[in-house]
Amino acid sequence: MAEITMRQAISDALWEEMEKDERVFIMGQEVGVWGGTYAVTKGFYDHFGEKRVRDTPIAESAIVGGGIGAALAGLRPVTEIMTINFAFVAMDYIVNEAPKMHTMFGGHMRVPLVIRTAGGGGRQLGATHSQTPDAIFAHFPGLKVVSPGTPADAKGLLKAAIRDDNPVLFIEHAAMYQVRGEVPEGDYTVPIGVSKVQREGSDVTVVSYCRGLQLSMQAAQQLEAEGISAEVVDLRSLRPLDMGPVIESFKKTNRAVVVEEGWPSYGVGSEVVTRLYEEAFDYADAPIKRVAQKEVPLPYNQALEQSALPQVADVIAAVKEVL
Amino acid sequence: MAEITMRQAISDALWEEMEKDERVFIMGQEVGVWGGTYAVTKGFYDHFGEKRVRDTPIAESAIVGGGIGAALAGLRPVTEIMTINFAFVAMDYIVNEAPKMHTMFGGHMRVPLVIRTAGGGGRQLGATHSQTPDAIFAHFPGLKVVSPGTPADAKGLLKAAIRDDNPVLFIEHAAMYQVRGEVPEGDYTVPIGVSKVQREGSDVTVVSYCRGLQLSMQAAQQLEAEGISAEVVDLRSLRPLDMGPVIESFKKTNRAVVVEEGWPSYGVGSEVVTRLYEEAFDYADAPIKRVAQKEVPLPYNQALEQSALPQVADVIAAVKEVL
Amino acid sequence: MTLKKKDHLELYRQMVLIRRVEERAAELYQEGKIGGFLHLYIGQEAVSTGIVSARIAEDRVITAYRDHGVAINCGISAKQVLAELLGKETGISKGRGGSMHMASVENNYWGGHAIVGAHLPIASGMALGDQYLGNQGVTICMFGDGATNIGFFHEGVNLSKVWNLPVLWICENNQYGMGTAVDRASAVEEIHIKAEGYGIPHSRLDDGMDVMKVRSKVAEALDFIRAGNGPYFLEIMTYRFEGHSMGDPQRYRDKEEVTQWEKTDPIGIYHRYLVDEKIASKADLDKIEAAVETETQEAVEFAESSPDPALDTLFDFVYAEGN
Amino acid sequence: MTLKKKDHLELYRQMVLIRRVEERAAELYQEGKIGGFLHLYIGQEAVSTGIVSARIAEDRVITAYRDHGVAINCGISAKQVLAELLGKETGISKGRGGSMHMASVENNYWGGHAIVGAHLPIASGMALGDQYLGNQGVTICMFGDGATNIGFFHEGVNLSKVWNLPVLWICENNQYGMGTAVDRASAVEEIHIKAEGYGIPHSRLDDGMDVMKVRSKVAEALDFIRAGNGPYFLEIMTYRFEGHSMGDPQRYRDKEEVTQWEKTDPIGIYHRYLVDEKIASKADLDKIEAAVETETQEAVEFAESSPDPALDTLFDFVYAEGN
Ligand SMILES: Cc1ncc(C[n+]2csc(CCOP(=O)(O)OP(=O)(O)O)c2C)c(N)n1
Ligand SMILES: Cc1ncc(C[n+]2csc(CCOP(=O)(O)OP(=O)(O)O)c2C)c(N)n1
Ligand SMILES: [Mg+2]
Ligand SMILES: [Mg+2]
Repeated sequence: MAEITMRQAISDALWEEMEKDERVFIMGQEVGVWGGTYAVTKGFYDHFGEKRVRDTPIAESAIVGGGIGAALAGLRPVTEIMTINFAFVAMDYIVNEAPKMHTMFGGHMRVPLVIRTAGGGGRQLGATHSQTPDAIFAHFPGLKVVSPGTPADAKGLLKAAIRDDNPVLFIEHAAMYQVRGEVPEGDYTVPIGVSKVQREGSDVTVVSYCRGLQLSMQAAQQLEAEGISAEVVDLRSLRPLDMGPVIESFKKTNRAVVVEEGWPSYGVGSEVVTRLYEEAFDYADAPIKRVAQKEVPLPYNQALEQSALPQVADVIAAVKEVL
Repeated sequence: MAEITMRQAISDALWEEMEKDERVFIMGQEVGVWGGTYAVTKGFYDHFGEKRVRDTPIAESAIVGGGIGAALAGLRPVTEIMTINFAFVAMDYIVNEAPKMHTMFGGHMRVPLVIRTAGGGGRQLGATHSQTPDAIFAHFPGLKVVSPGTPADAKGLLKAAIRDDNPVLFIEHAAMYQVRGEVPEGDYTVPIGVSKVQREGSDVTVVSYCRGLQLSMQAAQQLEAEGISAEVVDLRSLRPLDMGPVIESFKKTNRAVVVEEGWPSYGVGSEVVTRLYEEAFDYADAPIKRVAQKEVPLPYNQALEQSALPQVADVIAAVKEVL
Repeated sequence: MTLKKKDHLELYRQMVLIRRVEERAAELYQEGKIGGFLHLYIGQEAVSTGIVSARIAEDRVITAYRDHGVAINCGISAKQVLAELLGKETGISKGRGGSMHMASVENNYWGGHAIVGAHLPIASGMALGDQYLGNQGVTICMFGDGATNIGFFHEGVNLSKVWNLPVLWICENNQYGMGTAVDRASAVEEIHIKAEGYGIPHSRLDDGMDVMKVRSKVAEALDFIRAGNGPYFLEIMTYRFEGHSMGDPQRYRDKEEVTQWEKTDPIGIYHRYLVDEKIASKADLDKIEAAVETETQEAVEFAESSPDPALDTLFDFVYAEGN
Repeated sequence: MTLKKKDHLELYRQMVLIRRVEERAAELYQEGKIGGFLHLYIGQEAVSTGIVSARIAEDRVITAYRDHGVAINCGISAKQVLAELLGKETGISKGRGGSMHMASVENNYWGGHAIVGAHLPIASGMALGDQYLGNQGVTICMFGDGATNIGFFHEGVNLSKVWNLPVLWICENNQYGMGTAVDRASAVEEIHIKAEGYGIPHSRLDDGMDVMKVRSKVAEALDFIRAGNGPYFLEIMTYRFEGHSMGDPQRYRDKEEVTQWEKTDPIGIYHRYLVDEKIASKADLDKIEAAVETETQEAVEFAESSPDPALDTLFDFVYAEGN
């Protein structure tokens, strides 16, 4: 196992899948000559050429809509929406076209499409550019929504997404490209829709994904020093949402905290909390807590922004409250 | 109090506000010559003229974006998106422009904008045209989201929305325009962000809104015949979400069912359930249940579609399970 | 590609079949056997028939929700169309899609799309697929006049020229988008002028009621594109004799205008042409009409006697399996 | 509106002030005192200065995220700009907006918008407001070449012509959208040709480095619009000397191209013009430069010594109060 960054892991997944399958190609703003806004596709344009690494106009609907068309025509497009904040511009395609086609046409059409995008706040980009609205995409059946928290999962899940015959929204975090982690050698996939215990523990279950996972792991480490043993479960996919490992952990610890970076209302935490009670009501020894972003559009000012974003300390405080 | 239809109530609210305030005008597809796809603005074009009842191109971004601009310029536009399914096309304006402007520019700008739209399934319109994705809009702070379940509330809430200095998404239900109800005489508003007990009861709390309210009221009536007393709480607004009356009722009944027409995952029910446990964990005598749509894009076939939509019988069954 | 007598008879047959099937559909709608929206193509049959007659098998066809005509031209049987309208398992989309969503991948016919303009970027994507794979096909994308005002149009058409994709853009200008006349929604009344903004060669066919004119104009355009010249933009003038969908009050046009246009019935025009040019005798055509009558009747019976999809298939096709 | 000497000096002052403020901003960014994105306007100063100098107070101005120049031209002080860049309470947007979001309602300057193209429909809406209210103002909407490929552009511009709104559309063609050259993203290289598709009169100013040429061209266009002729479309050729934002690797253009363009520095051109035409002496201009130097220095000090917004103001301005 080599230790690489999230950026490298995602880049490797793309590279390997493109080498393996001629039908896989990349299309999005600045993916080519520029090398990717987050440098994920650096070197791709020179290696694969402009046919397979396609810079597009600033036209998110044409990117995802075009991706759907290319998928219908037999290709396996990896489209890129520069940040998830621009996904609203292509919203109709992401939630109302791609996820409906297979079923609406009675199974005749398949849309093997990946939509990569980067979300998250904390970079002082202001209200329109700092969102984590993952939950709203996960609301729609027919779409798969994946958001990895470690390099190993990022690589394996992206490969699985590219090989999947359904549209997959793949949400990265713009502030996590430098995060390092061990990644298995060789070709492997991580199944979409399978949650994973990323850290074992016995006192409390902390459920999270993506950047929330990072916060949760750091919190767990600090809690350990205080003698509190937190089990951290990583959802990895928001749809399909695999509650199995979460429920199992909760039945053991009887206490839970759900951590997400986005707003709490109608968010990821609410869904997880609701399902926990639905499936393990009798195991709850204390009210389950949510840790999330304050309910404000994120401000530019750094201190204000950070005060609105969930912090490791918030996770620790929540854990202590449920104990 | 006169008994009128939902259609009439909404139409009256628009008419009265337009008579009262020259700055109020309507803009959307087929609102003028046609008289509104759901005949809500029938007669408006002849009475108010084309300046104030504006037919637009099929260009949802221009409708909502144009509405934002007109609001900034001092008008109070009531824009119309024919159905909520087309709101995805204007998504950026609804969730990423209108709700951010006041705060992002430090309080200098105000966006007194209403976006009226009709949602819901059950009319055999197929997967792309039958959705109830209300929750995804309610995820965004800065926006207000209202969805009335009775003619009286529809009229009062729409007037409140038009007089509000913030962007308000006003979600009607395409299958409820014929629903009748008592409406107070004269000018009145219903405050946005205030839930209401629509039916008193003592055994179980049924929480809902819009079409779900209809199902819940019918279920409550049938349950009464069986000696079960259901209290029905109507959220009316999804943001701000007023949990007060819900919690109060739950503390009395200790059992709850949340009913919504949309998909359960990352939906309205999850939020309500989560907050109920957060604020009244100790009062729960049984796991709270959700009643919602099956997790499929709605099919055209009527029987299939109805099997996917929540029914009165589902509400009754859920109530019996929590008792 | 000069047409033999049998080819002419086949085109005549298609036009009459479309007409009969839709007339029966309108009746079945009135009887409550068809639900949702039903957008009739009556009056426009020469357009789709002329277009599809000019394509080779490799050419993809994609259109909007007014799709029964194209569906039949592309080879979907009257049985499959009517069964779909009745929501039956034997329908082309297995009862999932209804009127607006008919497609047949094996016939290279890609639907039937209900969100106005959304299929244009998809068309560019399909053409990209063909270009990428080295296929010979042209993607023929049909859309209404109203659709040319939405952003999707702009993004899809621009992309086709930037990448020199083999797309034939065909605007069916039937002079209204629902109740809105072209000049009330579009800044230019001659829609093909919009192609100037994309550097795409364009023209208008003033008489879209004559199937032979449509056919030859389209054949020319396809040759141009197939020769590697990139996209072409064709506007075809036509008229719909019926309302936008069932139950259209048609306040936006007077009876006289409709009556005037009905004099240019495309079936009548073709009939006269075939007889006048002595291509076919009246008896030949009578025979076809009789056969179509029988075929339609049988199709209605087939549709009515077909089973609904089983309720336990609700979750079929939400996700594609395997890959 | 011939300019007096003092007017010329004021314009020169503005251009130099924009330049100095941005140069300091770049330094402050390197020092880590400015976060997020910082899009410099260096090289394009003649464009906004010429435009704003030609407007009357009733004319609204709205632009994209590359907005420091316009902000200063419209009367936002260097202090307010720099304080905003530093996220301070004294910034024009109270530290909420940052570089991309500066507006001043009292100066009829409406921002600063970060979603590419999204402000175009908003501009049409503002012009609608003026038309509706009988105001004399024209809305001047500036946007980049890249922005003309997104659907928002199409919808906003079309609407302006359909309703004959007083909008002056100005495309600042700086030849790249991020790293994508115009011809790699737009089907037409001369952007103003796009106006053909909307029946809007249009032209291109080849030399956007000369503030006097910009001014006179814009004045002409404003007169045309104010005379009731509806919208006008103007393309102005220019060049940005710096990267798209800070940290742009600039792989998409060679140094030589930049060097070539730097020879046409708009400040140098104006300087030469003023001296050659004997409008001002070199000493006059030196004095201005010195004054600007001081002003900028004071503004930096003001910004640095200003307080951050108090943390307890986080929820201010999420919703507008009263109405
Ligand atoms: C994005 C979107 N907005 C609105 C609608 C509602 N709608 C359906 S058809 C239609 C008119 C389309 O007119 P046109 O493109 O001219 O096609 P025609 O119906 O004349 O064939 C409208 C507004 C829709 N389906 N999608
Ligand atoms: C909808 C959307 N897509 C992508 C972006 C990212 N982005 C920001 S600026 C930019 C380039 C815009 O180019 P242009 O319009 O030419 O303006 P310029 O930067 O040259 O002034 C892009 C792609 C965005 N902000 N919004
Ligand atoms: Mg039409
Ligand atoms: Mg540019």
